[in-house]
Amino acid sequence: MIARVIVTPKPVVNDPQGLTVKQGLTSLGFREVSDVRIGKYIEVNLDTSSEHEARERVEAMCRQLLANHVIEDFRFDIEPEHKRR
Amino acid sequence: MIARVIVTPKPVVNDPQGLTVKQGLTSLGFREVSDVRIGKYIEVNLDTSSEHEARERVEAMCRQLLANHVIEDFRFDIEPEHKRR
Amino acid sequence: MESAVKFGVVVFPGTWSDRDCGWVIDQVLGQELTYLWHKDADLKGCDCIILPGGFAYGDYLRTGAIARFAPVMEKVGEFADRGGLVWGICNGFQVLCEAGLLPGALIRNASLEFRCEWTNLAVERTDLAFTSQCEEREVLRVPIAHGEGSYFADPATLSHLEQRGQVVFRYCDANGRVVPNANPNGSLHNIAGIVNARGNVLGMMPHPERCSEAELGGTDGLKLFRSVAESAMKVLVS
Amino acid sequence: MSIKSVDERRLREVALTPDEYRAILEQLKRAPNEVELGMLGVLWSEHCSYKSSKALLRRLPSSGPGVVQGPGENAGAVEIGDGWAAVFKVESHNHPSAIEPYQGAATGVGGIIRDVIAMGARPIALLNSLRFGPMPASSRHFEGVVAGIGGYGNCIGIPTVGGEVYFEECYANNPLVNAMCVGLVRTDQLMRARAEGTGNSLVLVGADTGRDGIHGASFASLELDERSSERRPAVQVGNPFLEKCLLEACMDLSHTDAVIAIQDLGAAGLTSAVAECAGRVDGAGARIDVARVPRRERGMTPYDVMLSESQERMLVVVQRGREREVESIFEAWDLTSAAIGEVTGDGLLTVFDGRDEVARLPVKLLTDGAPMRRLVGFAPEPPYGLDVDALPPPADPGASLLRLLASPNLTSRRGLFRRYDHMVGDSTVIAPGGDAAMLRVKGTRLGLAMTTDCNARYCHLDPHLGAQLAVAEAARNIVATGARPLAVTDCLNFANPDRPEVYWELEEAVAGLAHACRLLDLPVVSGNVSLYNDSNGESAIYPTPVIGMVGVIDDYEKRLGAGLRVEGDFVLMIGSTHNDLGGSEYLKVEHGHVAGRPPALDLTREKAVHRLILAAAQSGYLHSAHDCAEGGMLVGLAECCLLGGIGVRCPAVRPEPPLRLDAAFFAESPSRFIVSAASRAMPEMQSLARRHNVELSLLGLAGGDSIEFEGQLKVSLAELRAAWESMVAV
Ligand SMILES: Nc1ncnc2c1ncn2[C@@H]1O[C@H](COP(=O)(O)OP(=O)(O)O)[C@@H](O)[C@H]1O
Ligand SMILES: [Mg+2]
Repeated sequence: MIARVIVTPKPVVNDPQGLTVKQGLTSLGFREVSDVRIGKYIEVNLDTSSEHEARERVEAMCRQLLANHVIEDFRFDIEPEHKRR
Repeated sequence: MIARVIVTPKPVVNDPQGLTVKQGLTSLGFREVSDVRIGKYIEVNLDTSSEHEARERVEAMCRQLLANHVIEDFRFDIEPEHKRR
Repeated sequence: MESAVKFGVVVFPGTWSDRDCGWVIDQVLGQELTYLWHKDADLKGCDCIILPGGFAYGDYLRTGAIARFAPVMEKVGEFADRGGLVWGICNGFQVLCEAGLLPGALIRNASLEFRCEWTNLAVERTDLAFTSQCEEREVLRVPIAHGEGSYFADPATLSHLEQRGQVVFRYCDANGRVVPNANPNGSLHNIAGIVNARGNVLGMMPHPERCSEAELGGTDGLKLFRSVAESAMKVLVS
Repeated sequence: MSIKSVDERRLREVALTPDEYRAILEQLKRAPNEVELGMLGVLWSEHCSYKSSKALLRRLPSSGPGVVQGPGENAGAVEIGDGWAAVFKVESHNHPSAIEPYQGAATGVGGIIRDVIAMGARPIALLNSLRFGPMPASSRHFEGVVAGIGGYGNCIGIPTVGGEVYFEECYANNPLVNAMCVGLVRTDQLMRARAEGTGNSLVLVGADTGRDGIHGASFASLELDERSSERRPAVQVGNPFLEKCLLEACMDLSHTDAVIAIQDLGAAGLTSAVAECAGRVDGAGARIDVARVPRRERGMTPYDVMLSESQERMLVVVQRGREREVESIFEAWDLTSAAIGEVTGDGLLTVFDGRDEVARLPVKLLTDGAPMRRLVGFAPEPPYGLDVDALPPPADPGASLLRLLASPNLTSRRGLFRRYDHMVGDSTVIAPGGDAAMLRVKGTRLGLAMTTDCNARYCHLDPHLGAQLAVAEAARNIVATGARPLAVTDCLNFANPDRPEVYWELEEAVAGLAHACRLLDLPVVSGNVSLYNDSNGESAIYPTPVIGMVGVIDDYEKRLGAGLRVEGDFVLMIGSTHNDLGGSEYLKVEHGHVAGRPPALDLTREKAVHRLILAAAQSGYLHSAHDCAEGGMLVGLAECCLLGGIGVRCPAVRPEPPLRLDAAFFAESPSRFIVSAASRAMPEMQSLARRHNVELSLLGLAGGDSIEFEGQLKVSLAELRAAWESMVAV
């Protein structure tokens, strides 16, 4: 199983990195960019055969370690095949 | 339009952060984790109506700024609606 | 000194070694100093351009990623193409790699920690404008201060660098032995600094401007500044 | 009008008591509206109004010949010579760090830097004082805080040169994060955050305002409880890059005389910044328009804008008509600035949202209106209970030494401070790792020494004496570098003062602090108070009055390090040792007690010892000097050896009764130094010691690669180092 986890700063939380990258893009001429938010992408490979179980475990990983629930949200999807996109 | 960009370290590049997170997960009892890779997730909002154009522009942003081709790969998808998942 | 060498120190938003480099050039070495603003589109006739340490644009996204697009960088690129001396220190090295003026990239330290400590550097090239005052295989004591200084290049690039002798500094122990223990950040081949093929663009993670006066713990860094001053002077005179 | 006009839930939300609300009604002669209530709530919070501690703080000596700015401004300032002043302050960020360790610590650093900038000074150094529960249970707090401090300081490019960290049970739920910043300014360019001149413009600069940390100040004034998690959206995320730009732009402002004052936005955001700035000038008021405040989020109300604690913002008072000049300085740094209002002469803070008036309050009501709380102190049963005579003698002092060096409170901090850039600025002439740090003042021969100190175990056992010992130890650390102690900043970290035994601790500690500062001629020029450091009314922290101190040496070439430098040097103990095992690290590590009376302190003797060390340093007799404190003589000596890479050979210690052998090795008697000097300097040293009436005794000779006390112990430096550096790997 492979889990693809995306961790993003909560919408109300300040994202200095996103702000700075937005300014960078604008000054490169990408004026159509109205907003940038930056988060983390985490790919977790699991030796499990049950998708249901994997889902529960990854949810627990996110709560305990991968995301900082004070300032971040997370979401993930699980793919049974170990194929990289 | 909203572009969701994922930037990952190339497979040949060491990912000490991924290793550390893997160890962290293992010590928390997630022994089924066989590998962790960590990358970036970048959400770019664009004021464009053409998906085709957005695609070209985001590709250019990635090449120029969002990813460093020496150490990173990128991929993205574009969603016409400005709805957050 | 009649034909003082003119150093240009680039200031990006978020740069902080600008004033330290400036202090050494101006107060310790007594050479001419100009600060170049990142928005400048003119290098003001400088003989050596220094891209100093710091966190340009916060180093957000990736170190040096946004800074390389500053207006001044276009001129720095042209200057380098003409053979002008360009010296990237710490963040400056990261900017040079991002800008493609040097090969490879600097990634997160293997320890995942920022490291501020003294290191030893084996000098592998003394024929460069930056190192002419050093001796063959000399060991310099120079501090580092970075979180992302682990040098990476793909195997082809790396062997290219090695074959052409473009590695200028390697982390070593006090006796000059290049051993894994002396590597503070996980750099491939213990690389601390490299030069381009032509020999006029140097990038290094350690901070020579922090060890150019005895009261700061050492003066080895001054050798590099002196080297530049001397060799640039030679060019000027000839 | 009655209290009924507002419901209790709302009052709790703004952290006002019914009594305080009544006081508002009385003084205002009407009911405040929502926005006004919010503004009063934050400014009347403990964090901003000091309502429980102000009366006590008045007891601290705050003036002296060198003081150019005492308490009351954003930071204090003292003259250090050659026309320079050192500007400094320490501040707590305990509550935010308990919730979100990385960002809490990072924004704590960012906040204290802005206080120094507001004085017109360039920040040159950062220090901190940290307390955690034991490891590894507290590693989330520890790792996050350390990373946050480094993350902010390293990025902004101000060296983190000192600090302290202790691990004790009582901090497990209430970690302490105190940050100190030191800056330099020409004495005649010191700025004060006073809104002078009716009609002058108020310009807001820096980050856009978001809904960050609304009610943060009130939050810092409450105990942590389960409900704390509900307040979590209040967490602020720091942007050190933006603050770096802000810092440089503010430095550039000194080139123009168009700027009257700079005030940082910290706790209670815009409300506090505008009110404080106006409150410092008699009769001054301000009119501002929240519609002109640049925002990060849509849909923010005037309430949100007035209470937001978004970081990296400054308020600048600009001469009317010269706003463009100032704006262009900010523009060069790509900073957004906005003229949001002006100074008035009506003593009112009036807030508009476009054309609508949304609040109108007397400035003095905001800044000085909060009723001071009269609390009662009640001494608890003293927790001494130590029968020293019952302690068995050390079976193997060498083994005890190794265990002490490896104890988390005494191990080398190298693993920590190498994560902080402590060299940027090319001024650090004494790096972290010894006693105080020292920075040279470029362009002069001056060296500025700085330190933070507090042994909270002593304060727990006896707050009055503990606070004095903290001042004495800080001073000793400064003196060990050869510098003269000049002035103090303090951060009073205590539990809930509504509990009589806690308020008693606070009273006692402040009294001890005042006494020691008076006797050592050290004015307290700034500080901070952090109360309610307990969770659910339990697990109160030890009283922790952290002392930040600066000192100066006229010629930094004469500075002293702690490490032995020359083989064959005489290694001397200055001062005398008593059976001071109470509260010691030895007692805790070897016998498992936190008990006894803290070491007795004689401030007159302390001062004499300082004079002796300074005279010897000035005359060049000393090769090194080290404060002898926690862990006692053996630990101090081991540190001298390890820092210098040189061992020491000593004759056996034969203590004269009633001095015990364990005390000779491990007692933490204050007013002692371990110094080294060449043999030829010995006659001078002896006569100096006689002249100052201070004991001097020979410990041994520097040399070899072990610590040896003949027939008593012999431990190699390699073994000592392995124990001492056991923390490096955490
Ligand atoms: N324990 C203390 N000792 C001395 N001065 C203090 C103490 N606590 C607070 N002060 C002074 O009271 C004033 C208000 O402090 P504070 O609200 O922390 O300031 P700021 O809003 O600038 O952060 C400051 O001048 C500060 O130096
Ligand atoms: Mg302030």
